[in-house]
Amino acid sequence: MKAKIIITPKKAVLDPQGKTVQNALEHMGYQGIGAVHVGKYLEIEVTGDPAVLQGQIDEACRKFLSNPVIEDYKFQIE
Amino acid sequence: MKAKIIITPKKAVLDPQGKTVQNALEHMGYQGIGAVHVGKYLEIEVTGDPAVLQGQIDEACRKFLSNPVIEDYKFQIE
Amino acid sequence: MPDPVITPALIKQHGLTPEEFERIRGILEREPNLTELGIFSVMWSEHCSYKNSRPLLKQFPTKSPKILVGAGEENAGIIDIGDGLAIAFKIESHNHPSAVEPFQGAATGVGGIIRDIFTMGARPVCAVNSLRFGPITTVDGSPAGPAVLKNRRLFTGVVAGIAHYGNCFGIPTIAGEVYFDASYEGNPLVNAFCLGVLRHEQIARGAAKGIGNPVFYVGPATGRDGLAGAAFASQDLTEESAEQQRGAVQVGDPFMEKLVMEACLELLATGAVAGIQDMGAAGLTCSTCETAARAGTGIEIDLAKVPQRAPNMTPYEIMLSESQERMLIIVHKGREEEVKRIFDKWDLPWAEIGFVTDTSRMVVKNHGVVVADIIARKLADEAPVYQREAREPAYLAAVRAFRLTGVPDTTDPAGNLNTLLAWPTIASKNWVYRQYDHMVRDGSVVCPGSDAAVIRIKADSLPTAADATAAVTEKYLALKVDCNAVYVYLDPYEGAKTVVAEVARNLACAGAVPLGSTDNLNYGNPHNPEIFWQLRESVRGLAEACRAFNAPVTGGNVSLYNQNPGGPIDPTPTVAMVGLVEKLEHVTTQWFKDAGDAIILLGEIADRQDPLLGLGGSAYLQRVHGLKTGSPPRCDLEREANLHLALRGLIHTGVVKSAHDCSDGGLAVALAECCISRPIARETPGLIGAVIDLSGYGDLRQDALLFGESQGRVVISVAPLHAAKVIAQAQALGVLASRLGTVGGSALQITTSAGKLEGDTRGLHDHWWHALARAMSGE
Amino acid sequence: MNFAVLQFPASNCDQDAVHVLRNVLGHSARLVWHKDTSLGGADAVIVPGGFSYGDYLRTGAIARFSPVMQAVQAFAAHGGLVLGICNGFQILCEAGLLPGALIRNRSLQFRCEHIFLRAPTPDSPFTNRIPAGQLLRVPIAHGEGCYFADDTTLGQLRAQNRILWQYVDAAGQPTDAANPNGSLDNIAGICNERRNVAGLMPHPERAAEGLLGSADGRLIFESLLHELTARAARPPAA
Ligand SMILES: Nc1ncnc2c1ncn2[C@@H]1O[C@H](COP(=O)(O)OP(=O)(O)O)[C@@H](O)[C@H]1O
Ligand SMILES: [Mg+2]
Repeated sequence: MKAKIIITPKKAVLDPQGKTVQNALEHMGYQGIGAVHVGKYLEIEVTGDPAVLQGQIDEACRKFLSNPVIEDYKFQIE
Repeated sequence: MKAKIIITPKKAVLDPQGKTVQNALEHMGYQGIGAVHVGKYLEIEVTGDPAVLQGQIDEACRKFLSNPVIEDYKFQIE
Repeated sequence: MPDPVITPALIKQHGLTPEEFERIRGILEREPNLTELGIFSVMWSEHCSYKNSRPLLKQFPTKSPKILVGAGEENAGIIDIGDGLAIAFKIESHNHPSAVEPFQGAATGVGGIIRDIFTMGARPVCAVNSLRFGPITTVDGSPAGPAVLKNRRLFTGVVAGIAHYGNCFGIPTIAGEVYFDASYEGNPLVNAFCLGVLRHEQIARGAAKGIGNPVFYVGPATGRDGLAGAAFASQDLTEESAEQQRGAVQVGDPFMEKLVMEACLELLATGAVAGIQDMGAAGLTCSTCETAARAGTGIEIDLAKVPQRAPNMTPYEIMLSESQERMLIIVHKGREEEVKRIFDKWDLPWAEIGFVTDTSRMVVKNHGVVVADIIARKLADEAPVYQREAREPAYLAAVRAFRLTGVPDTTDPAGNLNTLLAWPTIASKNWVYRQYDHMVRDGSVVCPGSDAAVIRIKADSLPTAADATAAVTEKYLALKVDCNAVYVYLDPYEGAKTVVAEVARNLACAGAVPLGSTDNLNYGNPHNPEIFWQLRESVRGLAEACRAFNAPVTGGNVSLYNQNPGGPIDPTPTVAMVGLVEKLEHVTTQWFKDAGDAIILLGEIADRQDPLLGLGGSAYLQRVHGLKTGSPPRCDLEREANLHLALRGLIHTGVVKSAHDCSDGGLAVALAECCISRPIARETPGLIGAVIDLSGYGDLRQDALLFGESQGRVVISVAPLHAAKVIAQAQALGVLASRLGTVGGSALQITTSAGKLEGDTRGLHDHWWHALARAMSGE
Repeated sequence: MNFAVLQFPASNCDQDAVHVLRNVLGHSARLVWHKDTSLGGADAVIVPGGFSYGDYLRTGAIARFSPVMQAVQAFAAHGGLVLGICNGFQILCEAGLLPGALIRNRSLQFRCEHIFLRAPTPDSPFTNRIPAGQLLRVPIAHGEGCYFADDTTLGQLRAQNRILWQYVDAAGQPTDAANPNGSLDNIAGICNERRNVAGLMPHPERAAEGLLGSADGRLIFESLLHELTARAARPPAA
């Protein structure tokens, strides 16, 4: 199985990287581009009981993989 | 609409960050952890004709948002 | 949304006392609204008003013929360095934000101090940092518990944050210091320093001059970041206060800052700017009311014109936001087009948000409706000032009574030396400074790793000038920041003098004469009389010492309320000093150069009048005996100043090949560092041994002789044929000098009356160089 | 000679390159703004270090799309000499002027320190003045300097002698300990097939004056000047 985790900057927090990418896309002539947010994507190969894993990955996300002060996370185990 | 883009390091490319996260998770006592890969996640607010957008985002991914030498990408517009 | 009623609870929440609130009513001659309450609360926070420390700061020497802009006048002081050139420098703390979010907290600390410098019209050319954390190792080598792990995380985050901001901005981070002590657990200290260079005629002022002049805002849009950060910095760090702040973490954007800096310097060169100020602590509030107060004018802005990142921001939020990388610029009327052209060239967001008035009031409107109206000068300059109660701390009685009688002399000096070299506080800080770009801008003559860093100032160090052809004489500046807070804890007055003495000594070792200094007073809660006593006594010591070394204070920062549930931090007045090295040939480094050179100690081998022989508060007592007590080494300012003078005199004669002062870890550690600290390349240290004979000092305890930290000592090396002459010259200058031994071989050998200490340089280097990396990887 | 030194918004080694070319080597050097479309008749181009556009997304990713890079592409296509230093190397790789990519250091940390470089071949406009076997002591300062290329590319680089600089230890050996970032083959710098475009992560411009601790980096600029002089002496191709 794989745990697929998406970590994104919190909405209220400045995302200079997203802003810069947005500017660059507009500069390159892409139309209809709005706000851009740049986050992280993690893929973890896991084995074990899905229910247990669910709790473990959630804990790992909260305590270690994301920075709860400035980031949100969500994940899926498939 | 949002374009959600996932960019991952190619398998052949060294992913020290993935390795470090894996080691740390094992160190913290998590069980059943296999290989970890760390990539990027981008969310772009877009407006326009979905079919056109599809082509545009694909091009932006190929030419700009990812580097084909080291990265793969996939995306979805929702 | 209607304004909430101003209740006593709301007043308290804003960190204002009932008396302060009365004073506000008096100034306004009416009730304040919420926005005004917020404005007063940040302006009257300790961070902005120095209400608890101002009377003490008056003791600092702040004048010298070289000072062009003095302490307190502007965002940073300015000192003449000759040939029409000048420097601006300042240190500032970002302690509480770094406790909450170490990476961004430290990064924005660097960003903030860089803005303070280019606001003065100077081009920032180097950065320095002073850091403190709880221990990152366990005493007995047992596996790290949660506290140690947390300290490591904070350390990692802070260093990465400083590296991120400074490296991307393109400023060399060229010196610093790092200490580890349990008192900083949960309340790390992050003090960031920046120095910039400019021509005398390029000094810019933070004054809103010229009635009718337009006021521009430049930089990224305002968000809810760091809401009331200044107030946050001015209260105890608690779980609740940290939690509040978490919602509003400031994120730094060094790329944006680089653009803002280049644009501002380019703009200043046009002469279109009447006044300029960064939006630092208290953002728009502080910059508008201070510029008006300085110029004796008024200012009117409309918040609807301020670029906003989040929808529905209230006037309160906009005025108190601490979004980073923003500047306020007052432009000569009629020159708006030039301003816009430059901002557009750098793709910067900007807005014209108001104008200068003759009302002496700060008037803030929102869509034309007045939301705040305050006499600027009263807000900026009439904060209450408190004379706090002071009481000598109870622990000092035991500290003074401490004697060495219960401490057996060492039986394993070689083992002790290795232990000390690997102690994180003493160990090489390469794990830190190799993460910093310390060479960008082609000026790093002496990189981190020697006593003081030396940087070259050349034509492109300066801001763009109207007359770009004017020749520039190259200059060499030495810099260092220091503070042995354990000394200050054990004796605030004497310890504080030592702080200044050590930093000045480091400059002297590099061959520099002090130009000036800047200090950051990091203390616990001043409402505690014992802490206020620490503050008062140490400021007295700092002031006296800065006078003694002719290093007037050009500005600084006060950070109080550094406490965690475990208690206050050790009193930590960090002092950064800048000196001038007159000629390139005078630049001196700390490591031994050639086999055969004579090793000479300047100063007395130990302070025999000190009952603890320099071991009080020493690294040795702390690390080897687990004792953080005893009166710290005494600091004789006159002697110390004379030593620096003599050392520089010898350096000027061209015979001194290396100079290194004795500080943490004493003579043995200093000698070891002379043998192992020369960097050549990655994985290739420049190692050279030394043979030392201390057998003539049999009257001293071994531990005191080797590891005592008596002040006023410097180890130099000279070619053998100069040795006798150098000793005679030093003595003629009133400084004791004695030959200790000879450079050479592959080991450091120290013979004492009790035996021989021998350490292979490879082994010593390994302990010292890799200690931090090992600690951080949990080895 | 006339050098064009590109200036992106967050270039920060641009002044350093100009300083060395002008004040140390006595040539003329001009900053060329990223929005410019012409190189102003320069004899050679330096793409300097820095963080171009904050290095957001990927190092050099945004810079390669700037107008000035079109001019550099054309200049290189005509055989003009282009040297990318640090961020400049990253930009040239992103732009496809050099093969491969530079990824995060394996330590995951930024590294600033002196390293030793070896130039395996004098056969390039960038190494022709480096005496065989001489090690250059030059600083690095980067967070993403780990050179990566697929096996085919790497094979070509080796076979065609296009690895121009390698990280080595004091004995000249490309050991793992001497490798500051995990680069394949200890690669510090390479050139293109035509040998007119090169990039390297270390900073020769920070090692061009004795007072900064090393003047070894000058050899790289002197190589470039040597080639330019030779080209100037050659009759223009028909
Ligand atoms: N945080 C830091 N950033 C940059 N350089 C540092 C830092 N900490 C220590 N250094 C450098 O390491 C060397 C030793 O520092 P330190 O132990 O404070 O010296 P000293 O014993 O003379 O006070 C100095 O060159 C100093 O500038
Ligand atoms: Mg020192």
